[in-house]
Amino acid sequence: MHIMEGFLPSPWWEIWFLVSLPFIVFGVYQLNRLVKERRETLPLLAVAGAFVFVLSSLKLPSFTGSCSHPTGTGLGAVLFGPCITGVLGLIVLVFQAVFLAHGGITTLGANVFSMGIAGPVVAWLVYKAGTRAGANTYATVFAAAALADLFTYVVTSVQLALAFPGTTGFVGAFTAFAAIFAVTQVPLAIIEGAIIALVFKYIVHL
Amino acid sequence: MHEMLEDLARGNGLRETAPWLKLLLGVASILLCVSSSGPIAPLLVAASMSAAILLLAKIPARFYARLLLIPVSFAVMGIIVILFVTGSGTVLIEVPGLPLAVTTDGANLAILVLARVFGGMCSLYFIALTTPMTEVFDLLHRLRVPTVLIDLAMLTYRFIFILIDEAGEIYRSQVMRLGYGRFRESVNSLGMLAGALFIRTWESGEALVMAMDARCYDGVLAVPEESQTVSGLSLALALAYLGAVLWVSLTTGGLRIL
Amino acid sequence: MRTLIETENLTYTYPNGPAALAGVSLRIEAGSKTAIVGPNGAGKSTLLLMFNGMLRPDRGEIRFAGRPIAYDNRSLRDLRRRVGFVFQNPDLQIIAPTVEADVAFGPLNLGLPPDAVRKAVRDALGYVGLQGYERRPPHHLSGGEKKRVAIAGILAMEPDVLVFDEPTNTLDPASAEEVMELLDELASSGRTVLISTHDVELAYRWADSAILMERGRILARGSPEEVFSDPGLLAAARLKPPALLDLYNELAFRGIIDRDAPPKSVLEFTDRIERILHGHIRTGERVGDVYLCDAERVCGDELRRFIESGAVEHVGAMGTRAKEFAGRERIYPDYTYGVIDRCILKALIGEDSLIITSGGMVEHVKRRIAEYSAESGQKIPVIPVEEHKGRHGAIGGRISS
Amino acid sequence: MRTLIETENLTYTYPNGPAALAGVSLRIEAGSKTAIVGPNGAGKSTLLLMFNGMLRPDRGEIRFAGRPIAYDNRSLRDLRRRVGFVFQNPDLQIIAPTVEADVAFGPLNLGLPPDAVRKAVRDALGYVGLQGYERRPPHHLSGGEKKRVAIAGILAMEPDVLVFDEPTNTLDPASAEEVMELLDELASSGRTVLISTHDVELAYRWADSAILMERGRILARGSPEEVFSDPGLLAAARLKPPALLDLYNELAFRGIIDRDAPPKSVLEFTDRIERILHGHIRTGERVGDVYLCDAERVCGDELRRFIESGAVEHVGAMGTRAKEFAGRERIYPDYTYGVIDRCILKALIGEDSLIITSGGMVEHVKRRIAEYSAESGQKIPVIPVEEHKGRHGAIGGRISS
Repeated sequence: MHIMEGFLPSPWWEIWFLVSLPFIVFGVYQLNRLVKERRETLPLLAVAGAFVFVLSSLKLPSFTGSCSHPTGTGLGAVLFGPCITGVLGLIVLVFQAVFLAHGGITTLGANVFSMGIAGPVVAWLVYKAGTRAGANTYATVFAAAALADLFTYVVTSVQLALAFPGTTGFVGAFTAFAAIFAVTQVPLAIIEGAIIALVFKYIVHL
Repeated sequence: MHEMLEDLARGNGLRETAPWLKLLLGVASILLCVSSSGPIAPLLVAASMSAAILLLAKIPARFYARLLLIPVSFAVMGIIVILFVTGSGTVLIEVPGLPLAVTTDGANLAILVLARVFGGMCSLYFIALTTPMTEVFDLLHRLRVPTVLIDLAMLTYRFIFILIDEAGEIYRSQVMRLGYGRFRESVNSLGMLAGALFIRTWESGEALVMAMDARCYDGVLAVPEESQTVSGLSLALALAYLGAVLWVSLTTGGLRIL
Repeated sequence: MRTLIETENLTYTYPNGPAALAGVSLRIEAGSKTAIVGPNGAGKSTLLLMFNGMLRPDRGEIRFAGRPIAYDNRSLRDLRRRVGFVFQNPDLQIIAPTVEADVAFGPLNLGLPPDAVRKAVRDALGYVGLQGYERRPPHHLSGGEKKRVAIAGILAMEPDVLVFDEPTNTLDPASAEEVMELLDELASSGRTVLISTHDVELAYRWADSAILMERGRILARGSPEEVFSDPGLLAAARLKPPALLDLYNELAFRGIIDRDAPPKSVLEFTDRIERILHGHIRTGERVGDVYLCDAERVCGDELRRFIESGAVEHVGAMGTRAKEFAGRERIYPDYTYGVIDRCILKALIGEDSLIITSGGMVEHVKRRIAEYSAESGQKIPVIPVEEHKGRHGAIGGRISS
Repeated sequence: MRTLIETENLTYTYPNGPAALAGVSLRIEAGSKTAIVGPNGAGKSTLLLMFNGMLRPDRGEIRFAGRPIAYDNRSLRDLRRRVGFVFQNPDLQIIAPTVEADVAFGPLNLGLPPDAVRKAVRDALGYVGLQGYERRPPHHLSGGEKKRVAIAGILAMEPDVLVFDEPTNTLDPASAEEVMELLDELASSGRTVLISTHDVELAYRWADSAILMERGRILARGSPEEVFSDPGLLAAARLKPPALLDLYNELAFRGIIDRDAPPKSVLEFTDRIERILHGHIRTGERVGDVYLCDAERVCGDELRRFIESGAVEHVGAMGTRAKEFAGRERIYPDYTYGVIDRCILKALIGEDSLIITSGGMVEHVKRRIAEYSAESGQKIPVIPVEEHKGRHGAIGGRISS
């Protein structure tokens, strides 16, 4: 769920840039080190980024939304760690803004935080917890993908509610944003969880 | 499957203008929109950016009209919430039976946010439709963005176009075999597509590593070079325009429609 | 013949590209083998994608079986079931993790019951000669095998029309011949087969109707002999004439050979030159025999013994099933394509050969050799090889004809 | 000739696959044009990947310029600079977002200073005829253009050896001819060129040395005439003989033509048959002229006027630069490949033609036609077309020869 250009007023868009910045800076630092050690990381990360972009620009059946990033990047988080994945999320979000008009430039900070950092971290945690608990792999993957999606949408609702608390205050505004976007985002999260589980099954099959 | 704004940017009427000037104009307009406290300045930006896109960059009007529809669903849902959570001011409309009402404050804020989104999106389209991404890489390089970030972005850029073609082809072949019929089959088809694409991605990655090795990769990627010279006149015009918008923004900041 | 597909003045332009089709009108007859020939970018694929409604023309009309194509979901599904499309790159068409699952994709989407799906998969894999490949991941197959899986995936939906975009691209000659032979079998079973290609040689040998395209227009259409005989036309389409046709044209320019029907094969060409030199087809002391056997009616062991005894000098296998039979019985054919012509050529120089084939193609071989014998005045004996139960060494009991 | 690459008993097995190479020993001479020919899966690509150290043999040794290949990073970089590798699929070889940045990739990584990189890029793009493409993104190019970008990217590193894996696969005939012509130009400038292919026709026309592979082994090596004349050998490698060679073999079997050197081109074949029939090459009332011009020394406008005046019936363009010149000057050549042979064929039937070429190829044309004249006994006049400044209509002032 991309927040579009112009939607977040000052100072909120600046704040979200500042929140995302340390993750990205640390990610770039880690990336630099990793690429120096193993040069083949760069091309592999690049194709992973392209995959996330293409996956997220596919239209899901019956809904006007699109597959969001947390699951694609969640996979990246398992492979490369959450901070490098944040860098990947940043690049993909910039391309989405200028190629497909999804998202925007001032809202990049907020979107990077919700889709490039918060979501993947949840995916990563759920996946780790699931495998450690010895749960069914597909169920774990489904849960990781769906929860990451849901968490992204919750974070986005928080971001919107903070920017537009109205007269009802943060809690009221959050409830309102969360409720209205739930119409598209909750089914989307479930479908995406199912699809990612299918993909996982597909890959394991080979 | 998707029309990429990038493809139109290649043939636009402002292709030869220095990318940094276009980016300066676009980004500054966005900032003016978001920081404007009244709706007039963002609407002025929307109008002038649209004019530049249609008249100077010569983007087909029908295509541009369709672009303007992309943000509508998000904007509508967001605006509805803003309308109802902002409760102060005179009540304009009441929803019978529910504690929901639209007040003047809510309506004014909604109009302001809509204007900002409209102005911001038009400015974003201006950047996207006049400046191919390849020209931005050069600018990022000059702005001392870390090389590893630019390298990663350039490689990702290249492979987006390869994978999107492949995804389109796989999608077509599934449709021809009657995939995406009912809901259940749609989810199944999409899962297969994503899985097949993942395998293709993995193979592309391995091939890319090999291609780079075969060409003596030693950690350097070339950044496409772009001409960066700008005539004094166009720079002056751009600055004059931004100044005018700023003036409008400051003088109309307190203005309220309702 | 009945017209199956008809287009009228189709135009199409991709978003912000030049015109891909600029007024294309054509007719495809039911049961024909049509080749659409042109260089890359001529609009061949764009045109093919319109035949099953994947692209909708900007202007113009497409009629399928007399009725204009409708673009509602239901009509499109029906059309796509009837017009099967095989892509150029099988890697992007085969998407399921196993061969079986991939071939089942279409039938499942058609909503067939599980038993019918299983049967459709088994039949389709049998047709393309890939029994036993069910559980394999498509990933590890060779290019030719992948192509056949892609074809099986389409066949499983039992379409009336089969459309192939560049069927032999990237395949090596043996795999390409196998695929073309499969296309021949499909056509001979009554289906309408359509291919696009930039390989004039292939179109010339295979098609009974050719359409030459360039820059979104049709430059010529008609029989391959008509269309490809004009070097100017081929040059305009940035294509190369087939080597034999090229040689024929040059010989005709020099007045060495009469300009009438250009020879389609090495056999015809050799005969033409021999006639010019000697007035008739000469042979050695004797004409060789052509033994003919039906792979479905013969015992592999006996056939192998027959071949190993040295009774014939050359062995040819025709058709997917015959080749599969040969592979199973460890018989290694010398010829796997152009088999009849090869064996006639050998007979004319006094050498004996054996053709292994199956089903309706047995009669086809007899007919073709009889025709040749009548035309050339050189009677070539065709000796059916059948199994005589109970008698030993029965195969190859020479029957004078 | 000096041996440049030598392998001894190479074996290689992919992880959990059958043996890809099973003892390959060969020698590649410096400056040769070698074709490694075999079906898909014969081990061609595996072998090629060893020449620049991308794969390391399980057993056996590869020597480059007399020294065994070392596999430390430094030696590998040096080897890969000297042995350029052009992959089959240009999409997977082109790395950067624009043509210019991609061609600069090699030189930059070699550590050249910026000016040298710029010069290398300009030269390489000029060589493959893609000036003006610098800023284009690769995904907007045609298949043939992508291939040429991939080649430019390798040329920019100035390698001594160029290795091409299936150079014409998926290209249409015109693009394929352009690429093969480029390979010819590269070889004539002294580089060693190696290709792998399953197209015997192509290898037969192009190579001066052929290596036939199947199942990881070398079946035969030698001149293309030797290697491809044996139908049994080609059948063993599951390949098709070139159509002309096939026809030649059949004519020889029938005793119509002498079995000595098989003809390599339509021209040679036509002459051979004419000699059999008439004892010598006949021509019409007169022999046509071949006008010859150097694209770098002639003014496009005058040349176009000369052609439009109808002074010649056919125009051929040879080489990347000549074709680029023709495109720029809106001259549409009838022949873009096999140009010399075509023009000789036309001269023999009394028609005049013009060859546009450039650089060292001007002399090559003269030599080739003189050779043909000497062999055939038919003198074909070659008339240089040069620009005479100041005089009007100077081009085409007929010079009797």
